[in-house]
Amino acid sequence: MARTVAGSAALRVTAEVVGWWAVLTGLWLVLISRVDLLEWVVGSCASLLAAFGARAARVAATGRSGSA
Amino acid sequence: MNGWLLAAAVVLALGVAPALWGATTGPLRRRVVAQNVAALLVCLVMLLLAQGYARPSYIDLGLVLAVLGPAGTLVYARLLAAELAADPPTARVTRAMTVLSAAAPPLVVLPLCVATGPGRSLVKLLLIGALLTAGNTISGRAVSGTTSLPREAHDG
Amino acid sequence: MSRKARLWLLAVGGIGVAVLLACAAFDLPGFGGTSHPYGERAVRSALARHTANVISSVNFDQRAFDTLGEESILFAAVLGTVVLLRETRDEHSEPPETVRVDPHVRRYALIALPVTLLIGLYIIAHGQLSPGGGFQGGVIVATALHLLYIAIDYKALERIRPAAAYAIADAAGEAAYVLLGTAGLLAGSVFLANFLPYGTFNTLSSGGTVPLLNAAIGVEVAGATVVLLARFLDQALEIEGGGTGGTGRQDEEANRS
Amino acid sequence: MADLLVVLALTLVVAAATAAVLTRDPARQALVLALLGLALAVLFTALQSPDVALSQLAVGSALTPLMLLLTVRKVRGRGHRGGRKRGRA
Amino acid sequence: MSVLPYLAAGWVFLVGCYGLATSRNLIHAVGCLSVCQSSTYVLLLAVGYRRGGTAPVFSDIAPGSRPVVDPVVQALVLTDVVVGATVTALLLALVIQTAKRHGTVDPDELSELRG
Repeated sequence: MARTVAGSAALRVTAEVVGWWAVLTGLWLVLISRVDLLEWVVGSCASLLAAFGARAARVAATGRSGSA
Repeated sequence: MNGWLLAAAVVLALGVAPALWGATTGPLRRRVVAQNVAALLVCLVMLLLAQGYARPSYIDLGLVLAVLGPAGTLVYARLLAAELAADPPTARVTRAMTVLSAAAPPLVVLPLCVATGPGRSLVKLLLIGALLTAGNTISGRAVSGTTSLPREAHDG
Repeated sequence: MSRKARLWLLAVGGIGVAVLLACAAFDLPGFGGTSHPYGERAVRSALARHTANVISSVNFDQRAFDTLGEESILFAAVLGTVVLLRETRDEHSEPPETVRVDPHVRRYALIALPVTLLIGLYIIAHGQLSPGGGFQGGVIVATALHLLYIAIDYKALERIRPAAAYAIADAAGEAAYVLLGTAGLLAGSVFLANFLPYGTFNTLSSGGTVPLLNAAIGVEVAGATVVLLARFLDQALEIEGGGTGGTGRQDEEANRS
Repeated sequence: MADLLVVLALTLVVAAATAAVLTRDPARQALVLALLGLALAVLFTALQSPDVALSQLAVGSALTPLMLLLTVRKVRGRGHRGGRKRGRA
Repeated sequence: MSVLPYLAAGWVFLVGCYGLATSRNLIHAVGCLSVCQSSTYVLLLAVGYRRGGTAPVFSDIAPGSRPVVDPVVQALVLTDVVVGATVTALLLALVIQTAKRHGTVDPDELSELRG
């Protein structure tokens, strides 16, 4: 039982981070004026960083790591 | 005779100057609302100047101000909460504030979108308009709504 | 030296400075003139190094050593603030009060924080192309983190912001800048030389060391600003007591177990 | 037209600076300083220097007011109401 | 018009000095100091301006297609704005320290407290 609960919690965490990551990468591509490979790489790294920031902020704000 | 620069000058003279007057005189509640209005109008002026000078890279100024303007007003709402709670802005001022922050951005951003034509910068402009409208309605609510908090504790 | 005498002295001195400033103003070349010798040379050498934003090229390539000086001023100022605002022996800190905030404002903060963070990183990354750079982007990233305090409460910010980590980021930014400089030295030319290939114009990899120095400054400014605000927030919200002039010290000591 | 904008922005900066100096209360001065920052950003854009305007916006809109108001809160907390219980955070 | 920005910068500087000298609150004095600093930004950028010129940032225009203003003064002012904010923070930290040690932030009262 504990393993599935931990599994679903991990799933929810990755779902949230991946969700934020996709939205923020899209936002990055809107911000830049010219799209090339390096922009994609730097954009996805920055978006990943911001996605983890988003999750940490939500956990810090709500005090619980569960979904809000 | 560049129309966009003229529009920017008009917004500066008829919008930001009275906001400066409002922020230097009168009760504290009106000053905070005036600062919020000034941040909103200066962001719109930045977008107009970007189009007027034919320099798309100036839009980043509007982008940053659309995000940091409301944050600045929230700083006042948070740190002057005691004084603002004691003497909250009148309902009339609050309504005028919400109407302005809902009406002004589209009024400026839509003609700019028409002028820039379809493409990535159009999406960027719409994004800035959305950020600005959302940010200013929230900061307007935070400034005026400090007392009318829902009684139940804030949700998770 | 009564207050009135000081005002008179201020008036006389002020008028003197005003007259000198006016004379100097009328000797300066007219506003909007076309003679900018340094400007043309700076633009020419920036374009030679494939850096689109000439101001970043001036800051991080032609005058990189001055920017190292400014960065050290920033580092020293933050160091001074940390030392001044530390919690002294006769002070004690308590957890900050939780504040009830409008749920809409909370939701806005949780959405605006990652967006602002991303815009700050965008401004840093495109420092050598479009307007922006390490200094502006660093401040925006730091302000993004503090949306948690501004719109929610200080406890939330403390959970997400271990002050030690940002102090390390502050120092790491400064160290990275100096290391990049010495790398130029090791590459056989001058300290802080632009030894990397310049890449194609107006792309993210253009400008040689300019983007890397930009990133180093961005990390340093973001870390410095977070540490700075951490000290101010602790002082204003948590640390109580402390010496309030001579008399206050005894009773503070008394009730401090 | 560009000169008109420079003159307009200059008058805003001069008015905001004079107002910032004449506002004796630090909390209210922080507000006017924020407006001075906005006027400066418009002037820098009119003088064709977007990098400096961006720097002024980043620093002047949220960072400086936050520090000023935190200092006011710390000093005011000690100056007049030295009591334990202070206003909400 | 050819002198207006320089005179405006001079006026802002003098107003800042007046505020600094006659201030009765150290936090107000720090605010006036940042007003003085901003006058130097106005002067420097006014010196670098070229009528009809645009910003020397070539991410969206071709180099050499339009006259540009002077980038060197902009680089000077850019870093100065951020460093100025950090120095303001250091001054505010000193003000907090003074308030703790002497219980007051009025410069006139401070000058009477010896040690």
